[in-house]
Amino acid sequence: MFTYAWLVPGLPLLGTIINGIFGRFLPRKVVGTLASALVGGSFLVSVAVFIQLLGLPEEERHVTSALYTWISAGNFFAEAGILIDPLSVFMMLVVSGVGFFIHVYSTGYMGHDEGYSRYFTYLNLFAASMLILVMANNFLLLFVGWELVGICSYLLISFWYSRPSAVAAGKKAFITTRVGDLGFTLGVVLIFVAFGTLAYDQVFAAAGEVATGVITAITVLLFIGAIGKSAQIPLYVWLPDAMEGPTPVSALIHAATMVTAGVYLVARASPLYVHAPGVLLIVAFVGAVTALFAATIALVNNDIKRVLAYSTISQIGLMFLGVGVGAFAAGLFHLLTHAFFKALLFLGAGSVMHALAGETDIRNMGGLRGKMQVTYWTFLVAGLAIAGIAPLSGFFSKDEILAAALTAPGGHWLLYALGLAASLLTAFYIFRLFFKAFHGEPRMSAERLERAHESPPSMTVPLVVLAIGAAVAGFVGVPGFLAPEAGWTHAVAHFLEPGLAREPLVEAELPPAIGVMLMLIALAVGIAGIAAAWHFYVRRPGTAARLAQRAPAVYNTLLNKYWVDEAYNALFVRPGKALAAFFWRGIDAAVVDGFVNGVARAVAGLSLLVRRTETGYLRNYALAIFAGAVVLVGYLISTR
Amino acid sequence: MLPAHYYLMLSAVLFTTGTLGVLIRRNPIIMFMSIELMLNAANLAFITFSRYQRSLDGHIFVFIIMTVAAAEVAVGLGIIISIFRTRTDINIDDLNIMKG
Amino acid sequence: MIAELVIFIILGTVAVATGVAVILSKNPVHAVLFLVINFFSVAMFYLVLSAQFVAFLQILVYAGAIMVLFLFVVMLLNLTGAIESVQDKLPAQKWVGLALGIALLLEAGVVTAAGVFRQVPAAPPPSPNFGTSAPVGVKLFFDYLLPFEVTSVLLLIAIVGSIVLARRRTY
Amino acid sequence: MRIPVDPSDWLILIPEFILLGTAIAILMIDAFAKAASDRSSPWISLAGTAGAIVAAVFLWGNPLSGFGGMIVNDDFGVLVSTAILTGTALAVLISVDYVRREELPAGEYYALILLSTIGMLLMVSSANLIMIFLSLEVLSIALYVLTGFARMRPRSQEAGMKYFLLGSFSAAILVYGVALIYGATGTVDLQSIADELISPGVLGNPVLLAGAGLVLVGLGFKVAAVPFQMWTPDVYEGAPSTVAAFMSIGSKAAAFAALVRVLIFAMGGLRPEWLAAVWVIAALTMTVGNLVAIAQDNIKRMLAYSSIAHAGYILVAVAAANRLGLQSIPFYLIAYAFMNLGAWAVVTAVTRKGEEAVGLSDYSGLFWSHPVLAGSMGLFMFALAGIPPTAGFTAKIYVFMAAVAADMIGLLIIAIVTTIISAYFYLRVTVIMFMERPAEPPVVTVPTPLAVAIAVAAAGTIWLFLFPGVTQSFTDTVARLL
Repeated sequence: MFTYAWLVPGLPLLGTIINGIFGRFLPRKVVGTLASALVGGSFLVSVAVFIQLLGLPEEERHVTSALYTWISAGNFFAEAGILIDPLSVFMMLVVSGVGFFIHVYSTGYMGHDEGYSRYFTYLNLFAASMLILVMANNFLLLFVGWELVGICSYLLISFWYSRPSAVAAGKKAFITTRVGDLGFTLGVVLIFVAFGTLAYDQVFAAAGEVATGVITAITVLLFIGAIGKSAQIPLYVWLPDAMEGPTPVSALIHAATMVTAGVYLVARASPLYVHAPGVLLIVAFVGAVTALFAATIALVNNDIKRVLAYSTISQIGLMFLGVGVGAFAAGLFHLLTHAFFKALLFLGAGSVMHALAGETDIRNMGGLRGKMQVTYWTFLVAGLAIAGIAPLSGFFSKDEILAAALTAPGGHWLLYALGLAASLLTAFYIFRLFFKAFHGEPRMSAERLERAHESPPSMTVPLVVLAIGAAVAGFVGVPGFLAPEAGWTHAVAHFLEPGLAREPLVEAELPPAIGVMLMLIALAVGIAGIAAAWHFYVRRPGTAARLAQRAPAVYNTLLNKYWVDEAYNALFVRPGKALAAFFWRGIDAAVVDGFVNGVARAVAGLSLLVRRTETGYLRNYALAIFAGAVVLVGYLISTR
Repeated sequence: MLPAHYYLMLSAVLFTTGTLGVLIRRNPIIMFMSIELMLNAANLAFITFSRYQRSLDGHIFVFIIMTVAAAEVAVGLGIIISIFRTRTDINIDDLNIMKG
Repeated sequence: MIAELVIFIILGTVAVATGVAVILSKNPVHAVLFLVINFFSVAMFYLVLSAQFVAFLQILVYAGAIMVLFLFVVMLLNLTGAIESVQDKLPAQKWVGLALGIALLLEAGVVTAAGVFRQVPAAPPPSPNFGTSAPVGVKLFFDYLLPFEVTSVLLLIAIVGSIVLARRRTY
Repeated sequence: MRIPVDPSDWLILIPEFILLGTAIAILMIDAFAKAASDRSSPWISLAGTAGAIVAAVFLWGNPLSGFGGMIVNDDFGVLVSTAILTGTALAVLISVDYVRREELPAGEYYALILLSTIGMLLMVSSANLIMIFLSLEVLSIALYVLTGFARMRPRSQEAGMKYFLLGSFSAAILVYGVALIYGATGTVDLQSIADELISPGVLGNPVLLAGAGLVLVGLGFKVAAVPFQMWTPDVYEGAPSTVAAFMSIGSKAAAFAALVRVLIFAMGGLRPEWLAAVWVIAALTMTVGNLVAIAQDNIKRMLAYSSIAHAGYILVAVAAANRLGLQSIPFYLIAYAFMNLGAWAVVTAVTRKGEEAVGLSDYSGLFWSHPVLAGSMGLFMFALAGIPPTAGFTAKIYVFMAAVAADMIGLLIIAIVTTIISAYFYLRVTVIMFMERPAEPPVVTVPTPLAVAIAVAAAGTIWLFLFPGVTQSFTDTVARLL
């Protein structure tokens, strides 16, 4: 089966080609079915690869298959090759599996969109790119996938081109992540400089022989790339805006592709990271702080999709917290469970919006429980999972991360505290969302309420399937102290560990007493959050408003997302604008805002400044040539 | 026989004169003549080197450069005529539609 | 030696003076004529440097044919009295150019003073017919046949090009 | 009797002779059967170019040198020639309808394109400074005429004048440099210069260094390196688009081949001296090209600045002067031929009132009326930005790795940062194509030859990403030059 592993990215790519060229001439049904079937096919191939991999003894679970020699020039060599090891198979399963359901869901959700075939072309390409990213056996091919994912996200976020906000959001996503890509590119180059190769095997084998300073630089640069792709502080600004894309795309970006790429990268490069413990600590702290920070913003936001977006930023932060303390398997475990419940949350949100003609403001919802039973219950499952209520999936994965944050050699009580606080807020904001959307009095217009309906089966079936996943996925990572005799505890960790750096960070099995205590704390925190939300929004719906009145400063700070966009504005945009306005004839309306905007404006201003050297006067040009000649000759004869 | 430096310095002066003509003058025909002056200076350098190395190669180069100059003149004057035939004032700085 | 120096000084003065006059003449016709004199004086140098064939080429082709073409164009465009417009749009150009020119001359001075020229030691005229048409012709058609052939392509381009540019028809 | 040259020497010139014969045939048909010529010229040119490509490929693998070492036919040369001929063929294809639409004289147009190509090919295989100068003039003089070809358009006139005067000026500087090199080494043959450099007295000779500097200026002008690049945007904007497309590949590729032969092959021994200079030029070229491109709202000028920027990247490979660098240059040029000509082909398709519509705003909404055309344009933009899955990505990776191998990390960082910046303005084009269609959209015509050219360019752009190895087997032997 391993020889056919290339089909995993190959099938969606085929879909891209077919739908890209002939999609316009094919009936909608064919387009959607084909796209979904191909991704489903790649999921089946992934499963087959997975089964075969399980059949191998643990130490042999590392197969590279080179398709062909891609670049070979002098001492620079790169294959178009696939690495099959537990980590990549794990990611293949997540990406193609969740991706498949999102494709199916899209056939319903996008059913009336005029860009149907274009949509599936992009969506297939997105899946294929992400699969290339996770299956590459060297950093160059990883980079190709990395860039392709960036392009696809840009294309899909700005899919509804006629909204200027969508175009701006797409551009913002592309350019912000490119800031991260700069770090990533430099990191890859530095790897080549330090190791003389880009193949994983050779790089990781030689990781111990390279100077610590170099390893530190490489890991920091790679992490900058991860920050950009995974929307962590300070490059998270693009993700909330990315909501401008169709909802299934958001689900795909958040759950299966794109944002998880950063976590994957750190896990993949774990043999390097273990040699740079200081960088791992940075990773952990960035993750923990992002987790808390984003969760606080999610508390007060009223846009259902934006709440989920901040929730993703927060959850990815938790994953980084996990990998940062050296619990790579725990971080990936959370990636898996998160894929289920976050996809489910998004698709549920999409279902709600579908029912309410695109409404996204939770202040205009409420009382939908009776109208859409399937959506209601599946959303509840997802909410409980993300809130960390036993025994749903999020409980186990989150607990594993928090436990590692406290007890792992790289852990710290502060990290644990941050993570725990984030968990509390998570439980609160997700149930705030849930209660406001499904409970209480309907706040939408009567006409809308009349029309609200459950979504078609193509949407509800994925919901149910994902709900089952979100409910039970946690059992693949039950901690050992709960069932000391069973052979299936820590299944994910045991499966993944051969592909990750083992030493020196893998935690020993916790003593049952401590393990259970931590579990109970996490559970208590989750329940407390839900209870608070219930108190505020169901029992006494006015409480939150009163709280806002009593502490307006806090509330407004949160509501305005800490004024980060505004601070970026003051620091970067205004000076940049002043500079640009000084030269620029008309201001480009479609330029992105925020931080990226500031950099772009500064560059544009510089551009206009340099542009003025092109005076149009031939004699000036001749003067430049002559000056160049004089300087060049002067320099050359001075080297003597 | 004089040292080669004499001729080379003369050639350098002529070359510099030519470049200054291109930079300073606004009449394209005179600018073009200044370029001829530069080529001429190069030719003088070639002949000088040829003489002091007792090799005929430099002579051939001069022959080739002259041919090139002739071709350049034919085309260059054609361009100048096609532009300035219709204009009263011949000023290179007027050609300034495109910039930036 | 002395005689050569005297010739050098006289011809050199003429060459430099006419060169400067070319770039300073207000009237294009004058510039053309100064350039012709400049070419003549350089041709004299060629003779001094034992390059008879090239010297005559210089006079026939350059000073003769090419400069006549220039003169013809100046007349055709009726530029005989044309004076460059009073206002220079690029006033700084002149001074920057001049400074760079001086810098280039300084560099040329450094190069000629410190440079090593490859030369055959104590060079008397190699043979009486050095630089006459016969050895130059042999050199041209044996060692430099290819460039010679390529010049024919060049001239073809020049012919086609000037026809295209000068043709009356509008398109 | 002594025979001037070995008859077999002429074999090296078969591609040039095919082109010359074709050009003369076109001129003859034009002279005696005007009507037939307008229709047949492009196809005859295309056949001639194809023949030349075949002949060039036949010369592959057996390095020849002829005319006393005046020209060489090595693998490096054949590869760069392939890039040039590819560019010519595609330029002819996109000219078919353009020339008709603009009512340019077809016979002379195609003949000059082919004659200029001869100069480019000769320049690539020149192993002698005089031949380099002569072939430079052959290609340039034809281009001067072609630039000013649309005589009734003031922009074309202005471009022709600027290109001609500045081109002659820089050529005169170059020829003075040749004179100085001749004075220092007693030869203009590149191999002999390389041999001379072994003797210690020559190495630090200021005459040689000054000569090298002046030659670098002349070639820097042709490749559009800063600060010799200023003509480029004006000339590309003013020249007929097809001509701009043609010269953006051909004259750049030819000049780079000459630059490699002069700097690396002949003067590799002087690398410690020239490295810093080329380093700075490359850095400036990448920075200025990409930076100013951002401020452009005319697509032709934007492509011109893009071409400046790409010259900067190739200069990085030149500065590296190692095996990888030498391999990457032909690859980069071939990749560039595909992606850049593709972009220019799209430019010629968009018109307004019979004129090219060159404003970026004219491209708004192109996707909705012409999805395939816009999609191709997007692909070419991504390629020029160096984003996968395109040849531009692979080409840049090659260059970056060459820089790594030469320990030029500073230059590498500049290259990477400018690449990231460049995404902005390439991306802008694709963004605009997805926007709303304007009230008065420009006319978009894609005749068959143009469509073929775009398809070939797009296919080449992707093909060279997937299988750069196809040219690798070729480029490996290039390293023989070192």
